[in-house]
Amino acid sequence: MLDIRNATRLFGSKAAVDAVSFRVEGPAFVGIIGRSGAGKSTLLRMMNGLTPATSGQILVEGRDVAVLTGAAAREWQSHCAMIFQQFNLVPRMDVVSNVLHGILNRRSTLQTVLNLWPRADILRALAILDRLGIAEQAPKRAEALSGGQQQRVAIARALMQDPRIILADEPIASLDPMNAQIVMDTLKRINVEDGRMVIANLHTLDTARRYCDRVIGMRDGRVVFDGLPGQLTTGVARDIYGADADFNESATSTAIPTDTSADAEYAARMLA
Amino acid sequence: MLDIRNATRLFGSKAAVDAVSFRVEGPAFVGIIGRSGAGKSTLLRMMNGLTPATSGQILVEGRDVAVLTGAAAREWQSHCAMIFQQFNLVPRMDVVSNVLHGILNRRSTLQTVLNLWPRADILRALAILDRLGIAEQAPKRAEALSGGQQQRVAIARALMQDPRIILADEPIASLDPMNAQIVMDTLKRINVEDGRMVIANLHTLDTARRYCDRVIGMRDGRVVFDGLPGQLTTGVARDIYGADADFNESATSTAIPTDTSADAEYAARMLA
Amino acid sequence: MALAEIRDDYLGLVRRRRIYGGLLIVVFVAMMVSGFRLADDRNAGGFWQGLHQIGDFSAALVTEAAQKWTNLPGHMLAAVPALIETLNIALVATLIGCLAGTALSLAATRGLARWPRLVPVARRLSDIFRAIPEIVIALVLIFILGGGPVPAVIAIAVHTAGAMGKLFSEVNENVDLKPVEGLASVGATWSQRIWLGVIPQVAPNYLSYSLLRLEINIRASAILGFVGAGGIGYELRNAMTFGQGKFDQAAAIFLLLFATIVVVDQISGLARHRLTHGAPA
Amino acid sequence: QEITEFRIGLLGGENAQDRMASNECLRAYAEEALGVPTRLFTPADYNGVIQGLLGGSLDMAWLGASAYAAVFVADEDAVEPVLVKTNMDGSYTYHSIGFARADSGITSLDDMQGRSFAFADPNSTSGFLIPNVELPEAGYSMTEGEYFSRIAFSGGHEQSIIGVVNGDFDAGVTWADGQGEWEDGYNSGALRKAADAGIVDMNDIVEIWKSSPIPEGPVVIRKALPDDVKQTMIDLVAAMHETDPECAYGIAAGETSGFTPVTHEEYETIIAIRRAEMN
Amino acid sequence: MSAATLEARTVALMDRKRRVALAVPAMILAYLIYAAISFDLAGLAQRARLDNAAVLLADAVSHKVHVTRDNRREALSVSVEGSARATYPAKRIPDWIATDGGRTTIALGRGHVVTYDGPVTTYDIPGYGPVTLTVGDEVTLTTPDGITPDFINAGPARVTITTDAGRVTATRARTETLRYFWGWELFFFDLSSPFSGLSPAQVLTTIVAGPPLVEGRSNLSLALSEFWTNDIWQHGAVAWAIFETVLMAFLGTFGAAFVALPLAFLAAQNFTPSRWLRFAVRRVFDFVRGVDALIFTIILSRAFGPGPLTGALAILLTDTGSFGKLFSEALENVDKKPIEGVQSTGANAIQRYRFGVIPQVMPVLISQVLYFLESNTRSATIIGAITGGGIGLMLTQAIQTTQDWEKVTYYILLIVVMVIAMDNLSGWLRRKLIRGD
Ligand SMILES: Nc1ncnc2c1ncn2[C@@H]1O[C@H](COP(=O)(O)OP(=O)(O)OP(=O)(O)O)[C@@H](O)[C@H]1O
Ligand SMILES: Nc1ncnc2c1ncn2[C@@H]1O[C@H](COP(=O)(O)OP(=O)(O)OP(=O)(O)O)[C@@H](O)[C@H]1O
Ligand SMILES: [Mg+2]
Ligand SMILES: [Mg+2]
Repeated sequence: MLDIRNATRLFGSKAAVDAVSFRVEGPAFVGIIGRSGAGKSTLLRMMNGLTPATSGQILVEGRDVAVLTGAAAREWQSHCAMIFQQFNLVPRMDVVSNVLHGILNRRSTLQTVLNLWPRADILRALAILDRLGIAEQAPKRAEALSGGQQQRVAIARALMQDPRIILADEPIASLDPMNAQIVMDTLKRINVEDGRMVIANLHTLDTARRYCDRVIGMRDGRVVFDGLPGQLTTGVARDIYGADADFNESATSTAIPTDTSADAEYAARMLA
Repeated sequence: MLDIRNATRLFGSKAAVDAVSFRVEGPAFVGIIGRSGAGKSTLLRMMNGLTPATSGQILVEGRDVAVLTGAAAREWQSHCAMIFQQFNLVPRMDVVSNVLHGILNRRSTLQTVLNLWPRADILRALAILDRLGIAEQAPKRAEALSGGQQQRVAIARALMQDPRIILADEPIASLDPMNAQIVMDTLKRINVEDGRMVIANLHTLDTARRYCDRVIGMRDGRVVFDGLPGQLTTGVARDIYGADADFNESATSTAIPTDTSADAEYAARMLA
Repeated sequence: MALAEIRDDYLGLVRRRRIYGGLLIVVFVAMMVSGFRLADDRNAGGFWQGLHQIGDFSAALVTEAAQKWTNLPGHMLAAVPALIETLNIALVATLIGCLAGTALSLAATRGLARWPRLVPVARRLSDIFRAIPEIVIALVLIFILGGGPVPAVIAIAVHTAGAMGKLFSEVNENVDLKPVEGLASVGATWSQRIWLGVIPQVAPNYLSYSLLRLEINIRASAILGFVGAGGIGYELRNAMTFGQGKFDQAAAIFLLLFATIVVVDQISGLARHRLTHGAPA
Repeated sequence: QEITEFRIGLLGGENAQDRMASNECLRAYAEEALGVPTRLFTPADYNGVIQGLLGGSLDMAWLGASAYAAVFVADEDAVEPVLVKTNMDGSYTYHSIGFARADSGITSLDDMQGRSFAFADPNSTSGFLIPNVELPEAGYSMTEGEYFSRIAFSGGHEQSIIGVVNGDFDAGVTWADGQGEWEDGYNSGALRKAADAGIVDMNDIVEIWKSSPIPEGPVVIRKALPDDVKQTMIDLVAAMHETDPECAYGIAAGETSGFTPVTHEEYETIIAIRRAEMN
Repeated sequence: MSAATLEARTVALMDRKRRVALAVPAMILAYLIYAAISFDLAGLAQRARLDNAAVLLADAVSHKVHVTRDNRREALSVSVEGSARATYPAKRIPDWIATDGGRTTIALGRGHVVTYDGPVTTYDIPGYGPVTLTVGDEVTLTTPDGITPDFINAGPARVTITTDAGRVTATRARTETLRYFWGWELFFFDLSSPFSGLSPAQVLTTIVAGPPLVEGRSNLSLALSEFWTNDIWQHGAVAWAIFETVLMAFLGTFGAAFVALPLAFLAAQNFTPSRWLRFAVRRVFDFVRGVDALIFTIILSRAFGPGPLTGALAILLTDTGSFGKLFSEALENVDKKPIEGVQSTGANAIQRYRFGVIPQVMPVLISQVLYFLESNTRSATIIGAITGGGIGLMLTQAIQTTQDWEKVTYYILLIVVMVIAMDNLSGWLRRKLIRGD
């Protein structure tokens, strides 16, 4: 379904993403890990089209989406939802409007600019909010919500797009552990219940291990690991993060306290 | 040397300072304590002349400074330095200029307004700054300094006045414990080495106990305690602060951590 | 650093500062004095010779207006249509100018521009629009379009577009780009990104500046009337330059115009206060 | 008393710098004759010169008849008229000329019912004051909406001509000496200038009205000046046609047969008309 | 909240937003339509003289040479733009005009030739044929086909032929042929200059290597002074006019700042306890601000006559109001602490203001003053147009005489450059004075 071949992006002479290739079949939950600057965000932005690729192909069901421009690129974006670390909602607009933004591409510019949303769209947005448990917040301004609620609005916007792929760029990095879990659980549920492919950049190993079907490790723009979560040993992690021997993953953990014991156990087993 | 007799200040019908009388002989370090609104600041401001007294006398070497106006009042102010909680420096001017403001009253208006300070004055200002350990900051703008440094600049300005009395209105209330100690130590040194009278409003008992030769307690504009620091028992403190039985002085303490043990011991002994 | 060193450094600093400061003051005072003397010299009447007559014109005007005070309400009423025309000129010009200024500012802000290569062009364009005095455009347009309100509207609108283009683009520079990127990720068009992602953020600032501009433009449209572009300024000028005999009319028109300006200033001041500080609870 | 400086105000429908240039010779002669620095000023309109004369900051100027009346009405003791420009035939009058577009079908004021009409400037004699009095006397009301649909000030003679040619107004008034040929725009006046400049083709406009003769505006001089100064300047300008014809041409902005003395009495009619205009 | 109420409330909310989204543009549109009607836009479109615009645009970048025959005196003159001061001396008539006794041949280019032969003027128009104008008691027109085409405006006493190549006008008094050329003629040197008629390269070689044209004077200084005193473009006078405009802005702005600063203290709540005094001073500010500078120019010209001083004083008065308001607002925002600090050392009032207040408000003040300096340069252009001084007067007069569009263009360019330069200068000063100490 998704086939990335030698995707490369240069910034100046530096390669942010360097000949990345991998294939994903079916509705997998793929986690991408790697330290800061490894190229995770750029890769996701290339898939969505926010950052054009310098070279290489991103094939979705056989069509190269990396070469699209203009209306065709926007049409692809409308099928490829993106969730950001900082939520990237329109803060001064209400929650429903923010969710409706998911289908901007499918309604006429004039209609959307004049706020002439069809009733059916509004009801669908409400239904999605309800499913994510934040229907009560519908009339509030996005900026009035907590971080976790805002991220769920962002997910609702993504669902509104009815996307084939959901890209999530560190979706829980700005959240407290409590909210982080809710958001990750939501993403997982969508992945499982709706059968949508989710690709998430994550910066904590424990999250990757708990939620992903497959983990890709990046370092300096290249894929240095590609395997099952279970194959993610400390040695591999050290390799990915370029850390030395006193690497301690708990320093970067965002797991909520009640879960730490389970995690610690898991970590102990893995690091043994 | 200083003899305050029935000093009273009304704001409307309310007496902020109510028939306060006390005498200070020689270069004592006097602390004034009392809760917020007790009239401490007003009393100090009356001594300096920033707030005129409604009635009563403030005799300094036999002369009543409370009745002075115009040039005579300003002449008195030039001998009675004031240090403020918020430093009250001119933020956009350099440190030396701020120190030189101490002798505004003794130089001609034209000369000062044009910033034409004599070389000797500048050298004296630099020497004072050096004594307080902040000569390095001389050319910087006051606003570029840390709180503790700014307060030392304010003390330097006070010393520049070559004052008979230094009034300090909560000089360490805006400072962190580290800086607070430096500033109090400086004031104490001036008091001891130069033999200048220092009257300081303090809002913490431990500071009063450590630095003062004599402590005056005020409540609702009246003097309710006047004695040695050692006489400042918990009961007396409760009285001054109008606190009930669960008064806990550590809540207001600004002592720096390394000193707490000594203080706690002292407090324990006193409260026993 | 040793104290001696600090001392020398600081004394050097003081010396330099005195020299520069002294020089600056001397140069500035010299410029003011010689400028004044030059202007005085180039003027037909001298400043000192004319000073005692400074109130003559106003005195003549006030005296006549006071004598014929009964005429004032009539003159005021007669000037109301012209006043409405002036207000319309200002309002239309502000509207068009601010809309054009919005477009210019969006084209001139890096990161928001539809065509990033044209950013410098848009900037220079708004500089030039801002630099051309309204009177220039108005006079040229009067030649082509004939007298009346339209040349004034265009002249003021062009200047407003330039001024707002600059002010608005300063506002745009501080825009939070996250929502814009969020909208871009769902495939929104440029207009959708700007309308939904940028405009809501900048609207209060834009409105506040536009109101301030409206005040300025009412004055400007009255002035353009002075050079024949219609409105109340034109009536005022005709009455004032006729001189003795129509001063009552001049006073009436002036009072009307002045009152309008004060009222608009007050209203817009209140509205701007609400925009920047929020509505009173 | 002594004067330290002599200041001449210049008016007219010419570029300020051109005005300065054409009068530079006068300035030089005056400086020589008076022995004090002499300077020229070119305010933008009548009002600037009027205020300058009233306030005493200008010593001499060549005014329109109406502008002189305005000064006189405001302050009888400010200035006195001394000289006036004469036409080639020795007369010193000119006319206010009403004109319209040739293709409008308007040939006289009778065709102007319900049409728009333009004055020049409120201080202009020919462009406002005279027509504003003579037209009502001839039965054409000058109240807007009664006979003419709209009555406006175009701002100046050039603007009136352009306005009529452009169709902003159906007719306007301006000045001409009334000598020579219509197709040239007469010998001198605003029409001649406009035709020469190519702004208007005289074939495109027709004359629809002509006023009775109007006295040329006087050269005025400030009354408070010392008599010898006044006399020096009067003699200088009066003799200019003999001593330096080229300079005289520049000062008068065209062919004349010189300047001739004039007195206040010549302008009493105009002043009366102007007084009648006052509210 | 039940799902149904939530749904209803949300739909209602979206409805409300929709109404606002539609109503605001609709209101604006309605207002603009009303304005268009009240401004008579339709009538204006008919009245608009686009040919005037074309004349203006063409004239802005070109000039014309008049070849005039005075039919009464039978004399020929050739001048640029018909200006008496730009008339070619008989010996230096351009080579596209050939005179031979009573006969003059004027080549207009592209085969168009006009011949003056006594009272008969022949215009040979390629592709149409010769047109003859005979000046007698009337002007008689003869065309090849006997019909008067559109490009000829013929009356009994005046005929004008307008073609792409030029224009010929004949009346009883004179016959005139106009030929158009690109560019601004005589921009550097007028016809009386020894440099006139030389190509730029020739001028350069003359300046660099040529023998002195005037004894005892270098060619460079001669060229500069000839340029400066160019009779047609009057560069010297123009430069002086620009200087005068900037001078008005400079004196007005800074003068106003000096007057307004002490008065602003009287209008500031924290420096003037008397409410009545404050109220009075504020109303004075409002008044001088509300009376525009233009009205002040009229009022002041009684006292001071025309000239730059009057303009400067008018700006000064208006801006005293603006600055008074802005400064007093800045003063009301000052921090009291430094003032009290200085006061506690025995400083007198002047010292308190100098050290406690001025350093705090200075950045705001300088920034406002410089901002106004730039905008006043623009205002000074307009004020000059009224009070008689500066580049504004030159510009408005050039526009009102509707002849010299190339000069209008030149002045507009100069004004734009001047304002942009002042803008940059004030920006530079703001950065220098506020950021650096
Ligand atoms: N300028 C003033 N006008 C009116 N009331 C005042 C003024 N200054 C002080 N007061 C009142 O006088 C009383 C004493 O105030 P003062 O500032 O002297 O107390 P304080 O002991 O210094 O308190 P704090 O610890 O808060 O500084 C308070 O009730 C205060 O409200
Ligand atoms: N950013 C700003 N800071 C301060 N004042 C401003 C600002 N923007 C506009 N103003 C106001 O603008 C007015 C000056 O307007 P201005 O003189 O500009 O009119 P103008 O000359 O017609 O236009 P401007 O100079 O913008 O182009 C002042 O009254 C000032 O208060
Ligand atoms: Mg990232
Ligand atoms: Mg206090």
